[in-house]
Amino acid sequence: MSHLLEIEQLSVTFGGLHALKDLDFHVDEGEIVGVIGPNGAGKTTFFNMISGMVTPTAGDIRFEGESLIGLDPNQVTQRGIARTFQNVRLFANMTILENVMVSQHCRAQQNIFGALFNTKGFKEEEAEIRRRGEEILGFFGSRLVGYRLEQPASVLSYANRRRLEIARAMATRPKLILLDEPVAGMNPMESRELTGLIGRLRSEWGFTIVMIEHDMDVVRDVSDRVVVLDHGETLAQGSFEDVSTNPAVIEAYLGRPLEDRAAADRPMEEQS
Amino acid sequence: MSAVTASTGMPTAVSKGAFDVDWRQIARTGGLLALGLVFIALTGMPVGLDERTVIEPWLSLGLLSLTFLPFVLGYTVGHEKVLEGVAAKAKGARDVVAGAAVGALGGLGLSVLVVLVDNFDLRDPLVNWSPQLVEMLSFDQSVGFGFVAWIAISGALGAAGGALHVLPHQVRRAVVAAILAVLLTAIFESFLTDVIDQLEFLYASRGGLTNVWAVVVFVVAMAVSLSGGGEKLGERRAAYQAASGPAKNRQTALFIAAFSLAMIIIPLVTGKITQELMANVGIFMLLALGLNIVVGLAGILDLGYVAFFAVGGYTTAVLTSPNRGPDWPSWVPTLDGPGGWLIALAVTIVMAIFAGLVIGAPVIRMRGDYLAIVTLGFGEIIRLLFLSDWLGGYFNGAQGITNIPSADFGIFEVKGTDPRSVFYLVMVLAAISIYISWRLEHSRLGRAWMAVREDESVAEAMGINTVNVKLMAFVVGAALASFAGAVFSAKVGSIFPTSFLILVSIVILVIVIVGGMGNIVGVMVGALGLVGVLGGPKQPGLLQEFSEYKLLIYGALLIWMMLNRPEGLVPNVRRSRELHQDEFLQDAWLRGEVDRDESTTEAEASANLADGLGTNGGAS
Amino acid sequence: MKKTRPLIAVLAATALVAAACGGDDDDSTADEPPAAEEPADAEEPAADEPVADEPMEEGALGSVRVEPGDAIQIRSLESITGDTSFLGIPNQRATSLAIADYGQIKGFDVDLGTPLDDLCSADGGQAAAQTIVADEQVVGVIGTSCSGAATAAGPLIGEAGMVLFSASNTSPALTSDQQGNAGENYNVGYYRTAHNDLFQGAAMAEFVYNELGLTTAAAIHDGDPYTDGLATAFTNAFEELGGTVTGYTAVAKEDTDMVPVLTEIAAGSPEALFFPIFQPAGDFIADQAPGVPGLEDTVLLAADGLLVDGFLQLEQSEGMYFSGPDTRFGENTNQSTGVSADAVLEAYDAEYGEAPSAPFWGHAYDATSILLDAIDAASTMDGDTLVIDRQGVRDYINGVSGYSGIIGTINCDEFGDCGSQKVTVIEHLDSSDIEASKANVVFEYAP
Amino acid sequence: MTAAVRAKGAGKTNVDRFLTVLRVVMIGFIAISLVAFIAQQIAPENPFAEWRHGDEGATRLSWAQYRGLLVTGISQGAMYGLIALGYSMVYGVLGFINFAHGEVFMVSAFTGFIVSTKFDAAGWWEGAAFFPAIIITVALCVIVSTSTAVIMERVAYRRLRGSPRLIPLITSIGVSFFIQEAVRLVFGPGAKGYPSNPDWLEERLPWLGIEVKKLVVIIIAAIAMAGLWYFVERTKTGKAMRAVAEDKEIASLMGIDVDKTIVKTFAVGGAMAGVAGILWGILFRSVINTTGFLPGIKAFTAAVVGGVGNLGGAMAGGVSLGGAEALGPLMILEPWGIPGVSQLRDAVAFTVLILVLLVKPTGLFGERLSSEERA
Repeated sequence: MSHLLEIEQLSVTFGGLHALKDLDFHVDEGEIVGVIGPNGAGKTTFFNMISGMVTPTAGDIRFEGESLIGLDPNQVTQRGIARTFQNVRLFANMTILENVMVSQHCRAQQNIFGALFNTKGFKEEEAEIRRRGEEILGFFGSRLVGYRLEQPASVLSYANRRRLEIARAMATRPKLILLDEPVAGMNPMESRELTGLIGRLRSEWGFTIVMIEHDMDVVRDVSDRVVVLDHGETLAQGSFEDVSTNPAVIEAYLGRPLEDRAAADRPMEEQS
Repeated sequence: MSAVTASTGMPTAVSKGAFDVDWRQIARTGGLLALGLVFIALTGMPVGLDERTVIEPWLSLGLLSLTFLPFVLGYTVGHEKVLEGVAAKAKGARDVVAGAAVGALGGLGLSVLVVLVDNFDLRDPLVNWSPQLVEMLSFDQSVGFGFVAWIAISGALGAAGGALHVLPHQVRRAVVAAILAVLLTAIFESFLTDVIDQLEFLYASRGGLTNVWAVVVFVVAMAVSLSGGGEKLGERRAAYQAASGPAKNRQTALFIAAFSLAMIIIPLVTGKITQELMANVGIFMLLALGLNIVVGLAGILDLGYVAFFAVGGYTTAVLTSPNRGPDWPSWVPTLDGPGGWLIALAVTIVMAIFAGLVIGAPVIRMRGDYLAIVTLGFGEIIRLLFLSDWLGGYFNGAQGITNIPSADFGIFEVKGTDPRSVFYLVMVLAAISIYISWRLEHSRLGRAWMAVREDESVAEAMGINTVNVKLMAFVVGAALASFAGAVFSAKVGSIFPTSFLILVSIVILVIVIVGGMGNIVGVMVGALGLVGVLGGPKQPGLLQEFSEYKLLIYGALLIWMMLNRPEGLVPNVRRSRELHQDEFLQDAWLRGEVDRDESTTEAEASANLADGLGTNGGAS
Repeated sequence: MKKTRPLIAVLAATALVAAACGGDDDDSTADEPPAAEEPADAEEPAADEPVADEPMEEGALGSVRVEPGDAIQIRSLESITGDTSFLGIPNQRATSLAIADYGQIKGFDVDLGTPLDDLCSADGGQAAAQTIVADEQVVGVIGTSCSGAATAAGPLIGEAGMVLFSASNTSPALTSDQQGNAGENYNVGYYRTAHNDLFQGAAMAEFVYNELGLTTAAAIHDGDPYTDGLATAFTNAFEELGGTVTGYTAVAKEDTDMVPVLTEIAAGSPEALFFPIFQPAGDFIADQAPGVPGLEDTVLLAADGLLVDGFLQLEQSEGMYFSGPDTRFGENTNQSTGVSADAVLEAYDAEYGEAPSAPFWGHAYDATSILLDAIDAASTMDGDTLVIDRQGVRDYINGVSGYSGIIGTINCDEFGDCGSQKVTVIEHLDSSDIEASKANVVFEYAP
Repeated sequence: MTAAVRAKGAGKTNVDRFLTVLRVVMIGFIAISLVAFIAQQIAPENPFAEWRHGDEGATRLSWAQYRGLLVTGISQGAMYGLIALGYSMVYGVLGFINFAHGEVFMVSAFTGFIVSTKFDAAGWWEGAAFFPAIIITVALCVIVSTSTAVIMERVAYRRLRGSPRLIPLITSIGVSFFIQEAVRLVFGPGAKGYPSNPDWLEERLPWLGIEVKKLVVIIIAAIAMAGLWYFVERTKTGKAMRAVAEDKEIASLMGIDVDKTIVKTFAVGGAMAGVAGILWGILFRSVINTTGFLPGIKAFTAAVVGGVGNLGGAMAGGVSLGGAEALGPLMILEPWGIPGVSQLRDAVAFTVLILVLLVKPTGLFGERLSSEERA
């Protein structure tokens, strides 16, 4: 059978450094896959490549059977892959509602003339975009709705920014969502709550999810399957239990000096 | 740096003494003032503007150019920025002393200058190093008199500026308002008498407010201000801003209706000078509205915007003038007669859109600052092509296209000799432009522009085709500029490549920035204030006397705005947030507003802050 | 918010004043513009005249009434700021001097008002003209400095019944092609004392072909309508005489490195190179031309744009020829004021502390005195009031013939060309004695 | 940035296709022009010759004329290169285009004018006295231009650190206009002429036929460039500059005073522009308040052509641009019979800029920017 996302022999180099090497990977519809690995393992690069922000040096990425290589990020999103960012990147000066509305851009049809002449179709679509935006925000409880709708995203707390980022990704109506450290910086209570939400993302909204996460509790709670990356290579795959007992994985997490990781992590932050 | 007494909300009369001031700051400000005054004197402003009387017979515009700075700096040197909740310095005699000291130091600069000019001849490099300068600076008296006089005058003005702090808030405002009222009534003499002939009684026969009327205006303005006239307006504005929903819509509609009515009535009662002025303002308003979409909404710094103005102007000229270049094939019609201009306008818009695509496509993927220079290059290329002998057979090169007919609508004819008709046409087009800007800003395209402006790569990742969206901004901007071009060629009746210098792009940019990027009202205010008062690149403004110093003022204004008020006079809420992001975050943090309804830890708040700062630098 | 409050107060105050003062006679002002709403019973002729209440004999353009104690209004519209102010300022000053020398007309003073700026551009000219025509008391305008400004100002001023009298416009389009055909931008009511470009072009061509005996020439302009027009006039005339034009090209005003353009010219090996442009581009051409292989022996020629002290003082300008209006005014005396050219120059120096920076001051002086003569001739006294017939002013200027002015004998043709139409060519010999060079006329052209 | 690394294939949009066509057309046009030019130069009788002004046929240039063009292009380009160094360094460190850098150059040329005319009046601008006079003049020019650049940074740019990057760019446009206008008002409009150079500067070298002054310009530019290279690559301050350019935060953690280093960067850029200014004065002997504007923009173009942040590239870019300007109109446009090609010289310069950014956005010799600037 064909997978939703299928990655073959994916490699990328930055100035001679192998950020990813011969990576094979696949996600099936409805799965939640956790991607873990020490800092500098190439996780974010991996996401950047899927979302079209970095072009791989070799290999292929197929989504629903079609290759994504050479597509612009917006085209990838158009095909149905949305993402969040490790270092939360909201449109800080747009309102919360606008953040969610603007992300529906590629799902809207109305053109400039509709806007100019305020046609029926335009009004309906705007209303629909708005309604959908509010619906998505409502998914996160009362935090992002009500008076908050018209507030700039910059006033939100860190945790809420993370939530809004997820909402924004949901608004692009994807089939697959890539979550980059969704609970980073949250307190245990908040991250527990978000873990539940991630599960509901699949059960209620039908999204397939690939998630980079350092918080092993979260990974264990929601992942159907876990992939461990190290030095740009797949170290292990399988259920959380299998992986967590894999000696190579333990070695990778514990056996390396910290400085090394930090240095290796740098090139990947460059895509801004 | 002492004397920090707790602010109790009221000015504390007690202070540690009149001379307990920050002498270093005074020396610095005074030195700067002296340099500034000497610079102004050497630019020739005082002598050049001496002919123009402000208040007959003792205050000329030239004198004013030297005297306003001591006053302003005298005010600011005593002025401490008061942060909410942070202790402020006590007000009192020390403000006056500081102001006087600064003023006197500045005056000393002029005093020294007058002695130097009198004794040494440096006229060779410095053209304004002239006997007239000595004459002016010494008030036709001896040089020694001038020396003493400037220290005294400037010191007194500085003291007066400082003394403003001592006055109660309300009185201070009234005094400033009254001073401004007198100066504005005097400076806008030609405008006011053009609007209402009968106002001439205010002025002396050779120009300038008479002493008596100056006093009357001062008193009246002061009375109005004290009676709270200004406050009410302010309250109305605040109330409007606070309103929302249908109430706000109703008020907006009311405002628009009142504004449109004013726009229809004003040209009927004013004279030709004002009508011409407003027609020119309107053309620049059209241009600025277009650039506002590109720079203000989409965040693309286009320095070659004049290219679209030129394309618009030339297309209309070619399509309507019998005097276009001889090489045009005969199937390109000459559209004079009723309706011809409208057809030409339609073609012009198409051409501008085409130009927008052709210029936009190569530059749209470039970094913001590269894009700025490359568009500037494109602006020059377009002008050079219109100027060139190569295409001279089409555009007549340097000779330009002349005899462009007026815009004839059959029932209504818009011609340059009748500025009122031009004004009406411009206003109709401006209304269309405003409508387009407003509709687009609140559509999905507008949201996409904002997203691109905020963070292009995230916008891209959110499924926005940034290239198309930016290109669209370029094209819409180009189309709006072509409106202005079409009116311009019909208005002036002839069109030359010299009307499309880089300078025009810069002036339009200054309008957008001074008015407030991304804000339609701001752009209108900017056009009115800059082109209306100072004048456009080749258009005189109300202050015709300033035309020699116009560009200097434009440059200075641009720097000042960027340093102190990058969001413009009438800011776009969002844009100003963006430009002051760090401050906003700090304020929010200080006030603990980061997140009241949630258990916000300190670490979170600071992460918040750091994050905000991070995105600030990262956007490009 | 705080900062804007005073402003609002001012606006409010101004509005109050405006309302208070404008209220009582609002109606009368509102009707003044000859718009459309006026009831059909108005029988007055062409509503443009505000005080045409007395049915007196007047021309088709109406008349101006100057009440006792008022002054006759004329205006100056020259380029007085920016790069071209060197051209406009002497014109404006000479106009003031002429008015002072002329004295009163029938007991009335002449007032020049605030000098206006044409900004050397069409839009600037139009805006300034709009200011002028807003005052219906204005009879005539001395200006503009630049032909482009006249193109836009002409129709406005002509339509208002005034005259526009320029001292330095030279574009043929503004008057005629000298063959009896009106130029594209000719407007009734437009006159000038400056020569027509076609004259100067022909003069230079004649000089090069007949006097110097050269048969090949090239021309360079700088994208200014004036220089382009003159260079074209030269090449056309030169070819008509039988010469060969080996190159016609242009530089940009800001260019400094002229080697490429000169190499382009050198490829045709012309014997003469005519570049009627301005400083600073002209400096660079004069400086670099002798160093370009192929142009070592080429004769360099320029026109009045470079016939300025700053250029003549440069060593590299030695040996060049310059065409321009005949500035050997010498003993020429303006017949209306009785002041000689030298006396005007003296007065100019006394008043402004320097010599005129461009050669058209004499043209401005004569233009002003002719206009004042015309006003004198076309005005009648109605009681104490002076009535100036606008059409009469034009008729008078149209009929000017054999007028002796500072620039020589002035005759106006039917298209407003009133110049003495005498162009001279000088040879510049010594950059340290430019006065001698200016007087060293080697060719005169006066058809 | 995404455009630079895109692989061919699926994601092509209409804009991409248009750009591809544009690249092909532009390069093709240049290639055909060059072929036509060469053909026209070699043989007057060939199909290409008819492209030219109809009956006149092809005109051929002599070797001396080529040499003249080349020398003038290189000397002009050397000055662009010197100015471009300032752009490049500031861009490297602060990541914004200092639009007003051209005015620093103009201010220097103006100082040169004032000082040299004073020396001339005292009889020092010829004979043996010329050497001390010119040295003093150069020193003064460099001092004035350096101070201008430093004051500019202090007054206009320092407060803008960390604001969105278009803000300082817009400010610098204001600074540029302000300085231009201030100079015009204070020193008067119109071109100011330098005194005549001593005769030996105007002469040509016997064996090369190059004017001495152009050779001097090229040599001094080369020396200044070498000095700068040494300064940036070898001295402590230079290393600090590179560190700040790479990452301000880390540099300050390393104990580098970032503010001071930025001031030094402006100063060094200003000094280079100062040298260019006085060379300009000697070469063209004329200065006007707008002297700095176009050369400034062209110098930026040169910096981009060579690769921003790359000092050697700035110089190479300057010379390439100077050469393109001198030869381009004649070799690219003239073969098609376009009249008045020199009028289009600036258009050619800007087209070079556009072409470079379209074909090789990192410049001919590659950029050296910090990571944050590369976005």
